[in-house]
Amino acid sequence: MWKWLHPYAKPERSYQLASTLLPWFAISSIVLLVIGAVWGLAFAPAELYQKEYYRIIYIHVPSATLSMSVYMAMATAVLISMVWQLKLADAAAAAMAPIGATLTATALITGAIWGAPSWGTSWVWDARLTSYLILLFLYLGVIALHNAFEDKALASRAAGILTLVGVVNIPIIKYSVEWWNTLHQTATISKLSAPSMSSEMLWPLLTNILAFALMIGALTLIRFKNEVLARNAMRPWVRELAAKVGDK
Amino acid sequence: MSSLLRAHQLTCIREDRVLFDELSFTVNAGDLIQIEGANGAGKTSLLRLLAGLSLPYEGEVRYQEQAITKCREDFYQDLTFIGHLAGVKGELTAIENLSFSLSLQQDNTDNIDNAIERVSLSGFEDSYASHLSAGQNRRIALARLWQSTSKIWILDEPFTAIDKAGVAQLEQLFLDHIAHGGAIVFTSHQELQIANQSAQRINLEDLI
Amino acid sequence: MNPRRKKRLTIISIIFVGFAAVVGLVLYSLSQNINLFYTPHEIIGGKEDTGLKPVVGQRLRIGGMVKKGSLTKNNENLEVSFIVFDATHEVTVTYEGLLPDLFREGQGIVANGVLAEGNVIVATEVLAKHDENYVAPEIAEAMKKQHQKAEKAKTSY
Amino acid sequence: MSAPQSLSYRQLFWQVMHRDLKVAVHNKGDILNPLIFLVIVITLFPLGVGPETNLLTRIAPGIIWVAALLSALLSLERLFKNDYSDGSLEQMLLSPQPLFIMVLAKISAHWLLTGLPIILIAPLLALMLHMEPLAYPALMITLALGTPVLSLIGAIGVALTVGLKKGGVLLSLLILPLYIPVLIFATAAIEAAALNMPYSGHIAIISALLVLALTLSPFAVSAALRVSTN
Amino acid sequence: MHFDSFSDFIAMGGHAFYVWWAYGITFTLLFTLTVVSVRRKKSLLKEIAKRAQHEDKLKQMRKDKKTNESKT
Repeated sequence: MWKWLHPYAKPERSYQLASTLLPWFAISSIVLLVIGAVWGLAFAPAELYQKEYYRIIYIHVPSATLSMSVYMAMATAVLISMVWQLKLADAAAAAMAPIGATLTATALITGAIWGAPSWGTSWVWDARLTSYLILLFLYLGVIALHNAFEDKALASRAAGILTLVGVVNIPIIKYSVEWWNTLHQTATISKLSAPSMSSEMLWPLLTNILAFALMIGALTLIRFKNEVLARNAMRPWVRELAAKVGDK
Repeated sequence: MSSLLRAHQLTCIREDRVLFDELSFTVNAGDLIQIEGANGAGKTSLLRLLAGLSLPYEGEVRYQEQAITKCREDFYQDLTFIGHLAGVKGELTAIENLSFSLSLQQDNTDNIDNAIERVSLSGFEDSYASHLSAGQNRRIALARLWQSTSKIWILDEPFTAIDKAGVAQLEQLFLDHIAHGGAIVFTSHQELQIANQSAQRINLEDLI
Repeated sequence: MNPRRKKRLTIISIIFVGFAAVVGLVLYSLSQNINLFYTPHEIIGGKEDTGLKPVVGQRLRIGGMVKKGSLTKNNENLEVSFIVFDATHEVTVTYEGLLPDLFREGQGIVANGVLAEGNVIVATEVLAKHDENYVAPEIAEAMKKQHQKAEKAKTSY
Repeated sequence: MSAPQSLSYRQLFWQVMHRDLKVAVHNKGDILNPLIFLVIVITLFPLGVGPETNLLTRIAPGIIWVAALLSALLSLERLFKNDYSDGSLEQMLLSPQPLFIMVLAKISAHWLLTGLPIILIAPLLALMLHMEPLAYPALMITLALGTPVLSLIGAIGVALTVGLKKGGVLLSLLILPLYIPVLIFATAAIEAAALNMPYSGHIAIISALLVLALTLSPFAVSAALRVSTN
Repeated sequence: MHFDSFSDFIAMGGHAFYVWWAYGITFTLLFTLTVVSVRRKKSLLKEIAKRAQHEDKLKQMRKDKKTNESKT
């Protein structure tokens, strides 16, 4: 696998690869986001008890599940960079942190807005919500560490250590609703064979999850390209790119 | 015979400035190498790279033909590094400082009075380092060289704040060390006798 | 033993022992059931393993289902009372204030309050607990009909 | 030249800890200040929320734990800062001995100097806040198990920020979120104890956190130190 | 289409406040992140170009110095 990957481990090649992939991700995610939003907001039926405001689920669930996936992806990238000394993995990890933080914030905010009418409170200090808040702080800590060090490689290694320490939190978030009696409900689509949701609601939800995933992919590519540029500022190929912009 | 320590195509970048690019050299037993260059040329950075305290942007440092990141324990067994900062605690006495740093380095702590005597600190053994002068603090740090069992010495400005007699003693120690199959990499701003006689020089400014 | 191998062996054994201990402790604590709320069964009968019952005047959180037809409203103020039940027991909850939107008979709730005499809980906050099921109204309707048909089919035998 | 003397891990641990304790004895302010801070914060509370006994009884566990947490944060910086600025940290990194043992020794010394005094003074503070007498054992147990966790987790944050000029604010951002679980389970345990309910489950979770921190933190700190002394 | 009219759609069965706030904040945040990320590339390249020019100037100066020295 290593040999096959090797050419892509060169910054310039991976920058080009990211550039060719980006439009596909960008276009498909925009299309699916529009479809998903319209489907979820206007076409999906109302829920039996929660009426119309259950529609928040179409953004709450994608941001929440994917913010955890982004964290795991970030931790994987850190691990790869530590084991194989692959600098590009550092760039990928650095690119993902702000995206994960934004999604976590979105999930918390939409959750609070949703909790107000349905539970009767925007916030309770139970296991799920608290551990999820810690996830947001972890993301912010990682971002802060990335910015604290002048040297990018150093910053990545420092942030990487915090990322790996924080992985402990992920299973706690995931299983908190099963381990403790929390106010938060258990997962809706944990069992694919028999999801606890009518199919007219499930399909738009799955569409939205896919749309968010593609959007995260596109954002990661954009930020990854930036990180590669910043980390290879002395390379001739970056200098050439910069010269073109400078001329304009 | 294989080299003791080898710098293999080291590239060092600090704050987006290239200090040196693809620098390679070997340190063999019996070598005395002086690193030269103006302030900010990267002398300290190079020494820290060689000691494995910082990682190069590219390239690697090898101890007995093995990357030092893969054989830290063996390498550090064989390395004595004295940096800019002496690593001497003001709250401890001279002798406590010395015996602690020796035991960290797994060096001999038996004949410790001898080392204290060699650096002319006899009578100050039980004084707190904070009560001693800068030069004396430096001597506490250097005292461990007399007890050192390691082959490779990496010394950043070892002669700073040391008086003439001290410099002469230290130079003699350097010569003894390389004569016994050791190797020394050091930086210095002072004009030294041994440097003229037996040292190889690496000038960082010539490389760019 | 060479230092490198000694170090590795130490690290591996520390990590192994550490994780085993963590797993053991977590499993133990889960068996202790640190509930963030009591069920009616536990308020009346005490916790299963220890038999300890909450005492009158204790602040607690209760969780359970609202019994159908038990909700009574006082028209003059916003005071309500209802019965919360689980598989075996039921307790009464009184509350003064606005109920959340999702609150309805047959639904799960969580209430914070103080235990008063006679297993009555004077709640200071009532929260509706939603389950993981989301159903479109038409489907619910259809399911009900299906159910009724099945019932009818049963009775016609 | 004689043969190198190899230290056993236990000897190394004692030596490093002994040295740290000796250094700390000379800087008495470093030990006393966090403790004085703790006492002052706790005396401020009755003044701030009013001396109503019932209210104080109810919030006592929370106050004591939050104060302990903040005073731990206050004392954390000196864990590696001095060693970093005088170069002795560098010497430790260059030792052929395993770094995680030395790190563990330093953390232990830190806990002996800051965590232990908190535990010793806690009954007095609890008395000042009219804490439920039933809850005293729980308070002591949670502090005994929890304060080492504070030192262990805190060390990771300090190790990451020791080379930075403005590490202070960043340190609290990195560490305080990781302290939340300890705080939650500790106060929950004390509250349960005050109501004469079993709290062994909470204690088990705090113990799990302690073991986890003991297992992971020395390695994370070692890695972090190698990064931040770069 | 679930709703009978556009105003029904906006009203969200009386819960317009919650639904639209949630969607609004989410998409504003994500949009901001996208814009910031895209803009970063331009500013980054400009920075790099500036630094490159600066370095070229330094190199030129050093070269001039050397040639002057060799002349004298």
